[in-house]
Amino acid sequence: MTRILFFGRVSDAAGCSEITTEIPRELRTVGDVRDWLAARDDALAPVILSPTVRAAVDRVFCSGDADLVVDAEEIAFMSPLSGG
Amino acid sequence: MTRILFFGRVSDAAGCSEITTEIPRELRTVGDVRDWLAARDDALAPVILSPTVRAAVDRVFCSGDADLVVDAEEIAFMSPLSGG
Amino acid sequence: MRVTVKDASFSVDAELSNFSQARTDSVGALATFVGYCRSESATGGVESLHLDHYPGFTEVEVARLARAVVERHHLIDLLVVHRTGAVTPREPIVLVAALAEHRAEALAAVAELMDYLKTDAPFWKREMNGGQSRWIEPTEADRARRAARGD
Amino acid sequence: MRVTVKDASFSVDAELSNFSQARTDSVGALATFVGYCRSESATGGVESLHLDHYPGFTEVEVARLARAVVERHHLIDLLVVHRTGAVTPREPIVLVAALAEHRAEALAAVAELMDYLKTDAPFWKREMNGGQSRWIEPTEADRARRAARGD
Repeated sequence: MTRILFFGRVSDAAGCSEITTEIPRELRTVGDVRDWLAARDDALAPVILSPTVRAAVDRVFCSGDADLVVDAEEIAFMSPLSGG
Repeated sequence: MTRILFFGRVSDAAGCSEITTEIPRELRTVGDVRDWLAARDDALAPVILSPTVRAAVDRVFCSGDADLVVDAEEIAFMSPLSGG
Repeated sequence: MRVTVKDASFSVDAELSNFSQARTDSVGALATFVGYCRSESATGGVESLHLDHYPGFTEVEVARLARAVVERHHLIDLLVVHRTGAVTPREPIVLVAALAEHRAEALAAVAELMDYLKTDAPFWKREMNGGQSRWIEPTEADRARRAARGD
Repeated sequence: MRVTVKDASFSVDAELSNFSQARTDSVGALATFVGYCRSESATGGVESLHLDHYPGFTEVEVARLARAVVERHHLIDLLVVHRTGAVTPREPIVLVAALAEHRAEALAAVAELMDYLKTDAPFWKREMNGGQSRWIEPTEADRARRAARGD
């Protein structure tokens, strides 16, 4: 099972801040997970596919959508960060 | 009578922080006063003639040595300012 | 270096006083920044701000940004306190304080860390007003300042 | 705006606390700088600093520099406290604090005012050590920063 976390505007679009799910084994990259989530949820689709939404896998920022998610325990999707 | 004030390194060279004196009427500019003070005091001369030493007449910074000192009550000579 | 991320009000006076009192004789400069919640934003009134974060990740990322600034500016010490949760107008959101030998280092460090926090720290801010919530994302100016700093 | 030039120790904590507590709801940013007397300088140990000033002129000039910074950066309020007389290591020499709506204004104002104070405010600083006194004048870096700001 993998925890998928949604932050910022992504959580609004997902309607929740977190889901725990079995990710199909054929999904190998962050980009694959985005596409899979988009296909499951029309409201989430435009947001999760936005290039401004960054991902982190097991608490490490991804450098791009080709980053691997195999055996990930936690994948986070984040709208633009804004501290301070 | 005019008060002439010396600040910073100028006061060291003058050996005091202030003199009160009658300035000869023919001295019309700040440059004239510098030359007059330099002629009176060999130790003060190189310092008071330095272009890094700024002057103020009646508590207004001079823009240059041509500024007038006629009827001045207070003339200050200041080595480079350094607050903060 | 001390970095705190917390879901509770903090006293800027107390934090700064503790931090600056522990300084050494070689400290010539203290620069600080405090960001407060305002009662008005670009889009209207603000009843409160709500700051979400990513527990276990935000703390690590803020510490990483802070450490980079300490090294780049040869700081003697650095303090960061950042709120999460509900923040009401006049409350502090963030406090950054840098101790250095000289002023240029302390001032540059604080400005730089604030730029990084605005765009690179995992926080998400919502303005709450009249039951409505609006996400606040970095402005063009924030992004431009961050871009000017390179990577 | 409050500008104080005084020949007595002051409490940074108390000054900052008073200043920041009087802020309005529109304040989003507080930037501060404190310059401390160090026990070491570029040329060796320092027993004390002695700051001379030009009574009746220094206050006016510092207020003039402060007012220009308030206007240029649209500050909501500005506090300047500057020592004269004998200052020992660890004691504060100068405190500058700026309140503004946004962080860029507050941070820029403090950095700018410090640059002006270093080269344009009528103070003269001597380091005292072992009965010797040495005048401290603006460094090349101070002059370069001031020149970069124009007039």
